Amino acid sequence: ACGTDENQSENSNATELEGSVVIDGSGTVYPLMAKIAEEYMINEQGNVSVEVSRAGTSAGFKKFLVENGTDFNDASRQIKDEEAAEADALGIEVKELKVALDGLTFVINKENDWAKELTPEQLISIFKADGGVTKWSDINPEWPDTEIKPMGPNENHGTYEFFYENVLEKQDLADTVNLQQDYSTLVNLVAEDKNGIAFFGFGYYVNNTDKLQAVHVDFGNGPVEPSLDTIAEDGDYADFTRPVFTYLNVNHATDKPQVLDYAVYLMNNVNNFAGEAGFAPIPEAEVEENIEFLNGLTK
Amino acid sequence: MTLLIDRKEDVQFGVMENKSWRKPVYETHGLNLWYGTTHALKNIDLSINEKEVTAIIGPSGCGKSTYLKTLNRMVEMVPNVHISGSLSFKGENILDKSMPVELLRSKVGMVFQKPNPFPKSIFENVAFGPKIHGIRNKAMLEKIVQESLEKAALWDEVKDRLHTSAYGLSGGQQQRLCIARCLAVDPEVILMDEPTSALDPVSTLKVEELIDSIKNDVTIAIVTHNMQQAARISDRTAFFLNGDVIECDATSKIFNNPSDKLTDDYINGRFG
Amino acid sequence: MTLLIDRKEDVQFGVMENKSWRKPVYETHGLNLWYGTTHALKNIDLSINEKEVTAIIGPSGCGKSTYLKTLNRMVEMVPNVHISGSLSFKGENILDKSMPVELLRSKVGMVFQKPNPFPKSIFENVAFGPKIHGIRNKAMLEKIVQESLEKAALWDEVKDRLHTSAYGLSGGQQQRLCIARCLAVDPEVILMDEPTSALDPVSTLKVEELIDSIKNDVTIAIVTHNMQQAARISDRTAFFLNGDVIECDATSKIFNNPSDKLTDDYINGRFG
Amino acid sequence: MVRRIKFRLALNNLSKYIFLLATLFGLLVLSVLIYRVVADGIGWLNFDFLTGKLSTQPERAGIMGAILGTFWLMLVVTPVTMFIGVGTAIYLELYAKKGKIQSFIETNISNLAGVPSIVYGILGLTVFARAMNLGNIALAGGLTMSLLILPIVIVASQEALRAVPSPLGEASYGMGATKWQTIKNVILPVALPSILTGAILSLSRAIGETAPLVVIGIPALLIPFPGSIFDKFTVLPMQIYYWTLDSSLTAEYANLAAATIIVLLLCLLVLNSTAIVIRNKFQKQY
Amino acid sequence: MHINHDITENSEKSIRELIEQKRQQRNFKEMFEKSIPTFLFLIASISILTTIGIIYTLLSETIEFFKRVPMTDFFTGTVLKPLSQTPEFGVLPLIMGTLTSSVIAMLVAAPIGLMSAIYLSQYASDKVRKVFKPLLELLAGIPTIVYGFFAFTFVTPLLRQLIPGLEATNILSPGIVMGVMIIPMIASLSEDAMSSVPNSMREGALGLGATKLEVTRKVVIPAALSGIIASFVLGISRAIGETMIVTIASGSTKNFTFDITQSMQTMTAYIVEVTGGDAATGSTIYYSLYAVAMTLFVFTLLMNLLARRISRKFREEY
Ligand SMILES: Nc1ncnc2c1ncn2[C@@H]1O[C@H](COP(=O)(O)OP(=O)(O)OP(=O)(O)O)[C@@H](O)[C@H]1O
Ligand SMILES: Nc1ncnc2c1ncn2[C@@H]1O[C@H](COP(=O)(O)OP(=O)(O)OP(=O)(O)O)[C@@H](O)[C@H]1O
Ligand SMILES: [Mg+2]
Ligand SMILES: [Mg+2]
Ligand SMILES: O=P([O-])([O-])[O-]
Repeated sequence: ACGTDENQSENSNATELEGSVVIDGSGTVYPLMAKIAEEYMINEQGNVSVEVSRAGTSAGFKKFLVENGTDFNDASRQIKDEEAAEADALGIEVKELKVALDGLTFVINKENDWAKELTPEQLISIFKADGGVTKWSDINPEWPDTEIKPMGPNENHGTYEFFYENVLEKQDLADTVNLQQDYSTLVNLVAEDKNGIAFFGFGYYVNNTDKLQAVHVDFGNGPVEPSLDTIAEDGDYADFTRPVFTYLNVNHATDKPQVLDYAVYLMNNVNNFAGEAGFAPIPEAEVEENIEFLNGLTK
Repeated sequence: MTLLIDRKEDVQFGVMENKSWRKPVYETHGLNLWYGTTHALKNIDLSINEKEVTAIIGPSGCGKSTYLKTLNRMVEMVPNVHISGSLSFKGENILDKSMPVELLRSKVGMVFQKPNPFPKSIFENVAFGPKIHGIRNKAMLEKIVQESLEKAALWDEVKDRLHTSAYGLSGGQQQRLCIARCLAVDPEVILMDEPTSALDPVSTLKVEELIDSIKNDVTIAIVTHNMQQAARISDRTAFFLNGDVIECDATSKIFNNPSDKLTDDYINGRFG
Repeated sequence: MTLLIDRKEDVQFGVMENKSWRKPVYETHGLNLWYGTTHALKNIDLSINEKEVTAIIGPSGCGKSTYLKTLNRMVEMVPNVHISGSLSFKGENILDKSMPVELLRSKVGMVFQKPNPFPKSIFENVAFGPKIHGIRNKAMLEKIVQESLEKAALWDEVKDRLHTSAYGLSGGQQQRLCIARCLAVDPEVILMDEPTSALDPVSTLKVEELIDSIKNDVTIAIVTHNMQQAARISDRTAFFLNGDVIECDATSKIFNNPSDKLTDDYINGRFG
Repeated sequence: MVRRIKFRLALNNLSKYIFLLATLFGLLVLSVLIYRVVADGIGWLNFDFLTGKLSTQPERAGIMGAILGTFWLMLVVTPVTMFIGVGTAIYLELYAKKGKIQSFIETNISNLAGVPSIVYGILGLTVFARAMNLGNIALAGGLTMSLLILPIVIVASQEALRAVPSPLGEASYGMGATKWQTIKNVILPVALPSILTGAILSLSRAIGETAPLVVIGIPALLIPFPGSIFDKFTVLPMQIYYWTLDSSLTAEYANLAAATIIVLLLCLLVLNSTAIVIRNKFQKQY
Repeated sequence: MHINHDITENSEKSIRELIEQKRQQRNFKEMFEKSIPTFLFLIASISILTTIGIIYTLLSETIEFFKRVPMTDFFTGTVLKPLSQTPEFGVLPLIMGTLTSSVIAMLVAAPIGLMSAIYLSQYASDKVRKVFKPLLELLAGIPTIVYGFFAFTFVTPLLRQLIPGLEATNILSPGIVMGVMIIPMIASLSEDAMSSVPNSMREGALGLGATKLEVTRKVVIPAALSGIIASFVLGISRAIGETMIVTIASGSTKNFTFDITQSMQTMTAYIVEVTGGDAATGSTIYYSLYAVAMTLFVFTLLMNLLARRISRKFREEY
């Protein structure tokens, strides 16, 4: 696992950096960020310590928006106005860096051979309060006459917020929706329950294809299976796709060379790692734009 | 020496000789006992005769308690005890594991140095034995409790507080209660390990009187460190030293004319 | 009675009368002691004379150990002890808290019922006292250790194993080691609480001889439950009962012609 | 009577086996647990795993960082708890007057022993991590853990001191030794093995404890090895926790968690056996 | 013996004189000696500071919480939706989860622990005890995270085969595993209680011909009863405070239900969820963390005081 320390110092940039880069925030973005951080430490700067935590998007912002706070905050939603205002008040210059695209994926049990294809309306009716659907047969009389077990991540998660705001359009969730803190719990619940249906980021589906199957969503042009291709910027699954970000403390980036160096590395590499972590890449143009901004900070 | 002879006569010691025909209840032959590697009893040969009081004397650690506890196999409670030799109770070898100890112990009661009543009422203490042996009938139990307490000369003192805790009794009363508890299962033998050494003079006297009053019905083996007590209450005396029986004979003989120099030294306080 | 008189003569008891001029080391007046609510010592008046052996006898629980432990204020270790009355050591009231107990105890050694050597080497055991009183010089310590062990008649037995654990010694040797440990701080008084009751006959004899050999240099107060021992080794005897001193007098007087009926009863084993 | 005795004996024997079965139940679960963990994890346990750095890729993940983190944590916990724990025990057993203050402190300690570990986590977060501004470094975690196991160390040390035969202390006082001389020269040396036994057992508790650190906040990805008590750190149980959570993202993480459990259990086994050896060696010497 | 001049000089004096002389030089030592109790008292008061710290920390934020959420809502609310658009802060679902899991744990631990204690203290030979006790202690020494892993990856799947309808996360499995974790604690405390029944009492009964079972039932257990009960109470307290097992294996549904096949959340798991999750300092959810922790603290404190009371009563009996 280790032992690469010597090679890396050879092929690294001219300057040897040290110190730490502290990242917190979204659990959804965590796998991507962790992979990039690890590669950075192996291939670029062996003496820099990049620490990645995952308190969640909002908790992360709280740690980000204090004096001497974190250097980056991962987010599975955009910064809120209040948060931006607070940053201004503290004199923290914040730079939004879009890092990848995530497809909101609905998963069902492997043995479920009826609900493989659903429309957004049907999905909404399953999850919203008073949607008139409690059994599969309420959607299609040919389907089993059993209770649907809807579930999803709880309010802690940006994923929940995205679902609530962009899919349900702020209609109430049904009380029967089983909300969990841990994605692993959701994976297990659906894997074990024939009537289960849950939503979460594509990454959690793609790593569990042996236990789960993804619902193909019919947005009007025939069922679309979520995949790295379809969740891309203008892919067929784009309606359920959301961008994920990391927010950079620009003051830190100008004060601490390792923070800036990491930010540049991050942007140069996000698209190489996105697929591996279960995200779709963002357009190159956006990447270039951000790199230009970062290079501007060097002077 | 005269001193002791004088005292013997006070307690009518003369009867003893007539008892020599009594048949042995316990017969011990070549009994050895080890606690782990400690050789606590060394090749003991000793008999305890029916309806006699046998006193066991000797300095601290000589094996008195160990021998007594072997007689009802309580000694087996200690881990790592090894016993060899033969020990028969009424002709039956009780070291033979096929004999249930519970049966033996219901015939052989035991009284300890420190009174050890159960944390129950006086009544429940005495009724404990009969109850575990299956007597449930209330009237029957009451009868047994009363009789036992009467034999133990305690009835009058406690008859009005039978259902109060036994811990409310004085030390001497507790000890007599423990004897009553033994008597309630109608034992053939009672083993007593220094039963009065924790008691005051008056209580000691009462217990001694009690022993005197029951000795026609039960065989008694009593360990005591008080030589005058042994002289007063026993018919025969065994002198233990270092796990050995140095001498066992009629009490008058032991105290007045011991065969062994060691016995003489001990009796006369030259050691121990 | 003749028995005891005979035995007295064996151990040259005659000297005693000449000692009556000896001045008291300890003087006790109206000493009362409570353990919580237990009144353990009741208005004790008693003196202990210089360079005499004073024996303290009495049945279990009568306060012998308590009295002894008051003499070096060890009794204060027990929580909730209350003391009243006066107790002077060489004219100084030691119940007065201004007297440092460490100083008192370095002058008043104590030997306990069970030998209690430290889990250290024989040498370290004896050197313990001098060391805590600040003597560090190695040669000096060696000298003290040797002298003390010689006085305790133990030197020859242990001189080749001074640096092995004291726990390797027999019980009797351990007890003499404890006495040597006391002697190492050159005490004026040694208090002994049943020092031989856990020992075998031979060891008992050795300890008694040791007491005999040091008694010209040190004042000794010894608690014993063995009346013959008291008779053998002591000059004066105090008889305690229920926290009271019933009688205190020359040993020959106590054993041959006690003034009190209770003393007589106890000496002759009528109780206890 | 004889028949009744037979019945009573049979009943006695029967219940003996029932009690035995109950005792074996716990041990059965223990063996299943160990079997499962070993079956899941043994294949992943190798030198590289033990000495390697943490990684997001299971094949090259190692737990040296967590092992070192555990080490630094213990480097804080051990001296702090020994010093405060033994000091408190000496005070309570040998100095404090039996009275209100002493019984107040003792009640307090026994209540502290029952406070859930997660509450200590909140205390540590509030006091050490935030108020003292230490953040989530090994020192903060160590101090939190110290408070957590302190009651156990105190009680164990008290018992050890109490078990020193009083004749030894009496002998020393009887020689005119002062209290501190007696404690230092006689009582502490005799009590030391038991104190150590108790301390080792409590330390093993600290090694396996997770909840307080979850509250203090340990980074999920922390690759560099911690170099001192002032570095951020992770420990074996935290690594097990994170890997268990993430096993739905990467299935092999469950195996890594199991392999880490084996390492953790082995550490604890070594500690416990040391404690038992010390206890057996010095037991009943006096 | 070789004698150097130092001793020859010293040996003019007796040991006693030497000691007296050394005494004169002891001022510093006496001061040192005198300062020890104060110093140790200061150390001992750290434990009191800890308690004050805990109570202060919990209380100050809890008060803040109750400024935002009325106390009655908190203690009587059956709905806990801290992050919802219309948040509700009823603690009852958490209390329900906590009590349910603790009761399940005790149903496992109390009988098995007590029977193990009886076996070990009354029946087992020395050798057997020497093997079994350390093994049981091992069970007590296993980190709770390991139990959590075990509950999640082994016990739950196993139970799901036996009980149809059992959810993938449920309160039953962690409850049972917590019970296993508590067995050694109950076994060892009850064993202590039973072995501290004076041997003389046991001998008294055996001497009357009682079997071991009778001695145990009629003498030992009645005499040790308060000690045994105290061990149960401590076991409950331990179950209430247990965190990792429930966090991992019982999910985080804030169900107010008696259905043990469902996911429920305990107070401890809630604290983990909030601290490890999205609790922004200063938000109501953040303060709810302290209110729940305070409730948990009070629960366990009451249990401990109760256990202490019971066992003190027990100790007074002998
Ligand atoms: N449970 C035990 N384990 C090991 N050794 C024991 C045990 N009980 C007694 N012994 C040893 O066996 C020997 C005989 O002991 P026992 O108790 O029979 O003596 P005793 O004559 O009754 O003494 P005492 O007068 O003090 O009661 C002693 O050396 C003692 O140390
Ligand atoms: N630490 C203590 N706390 C309370 N009471 C005590 C304590 N020590 C002794 N006593 C009580 O004080 C009384 C005198 O005890 P002491 O030990 O002085 O008797 P003793 O004459 O030495 O007896 P023995 O011959 O048994 O050693 C007894 O009633 C005893 O119960
Ligand atoms: Mg005995
Ligand atoms: Mg005494
Ligand atoms: O963990 P989140 O990315 O859903 O906030």
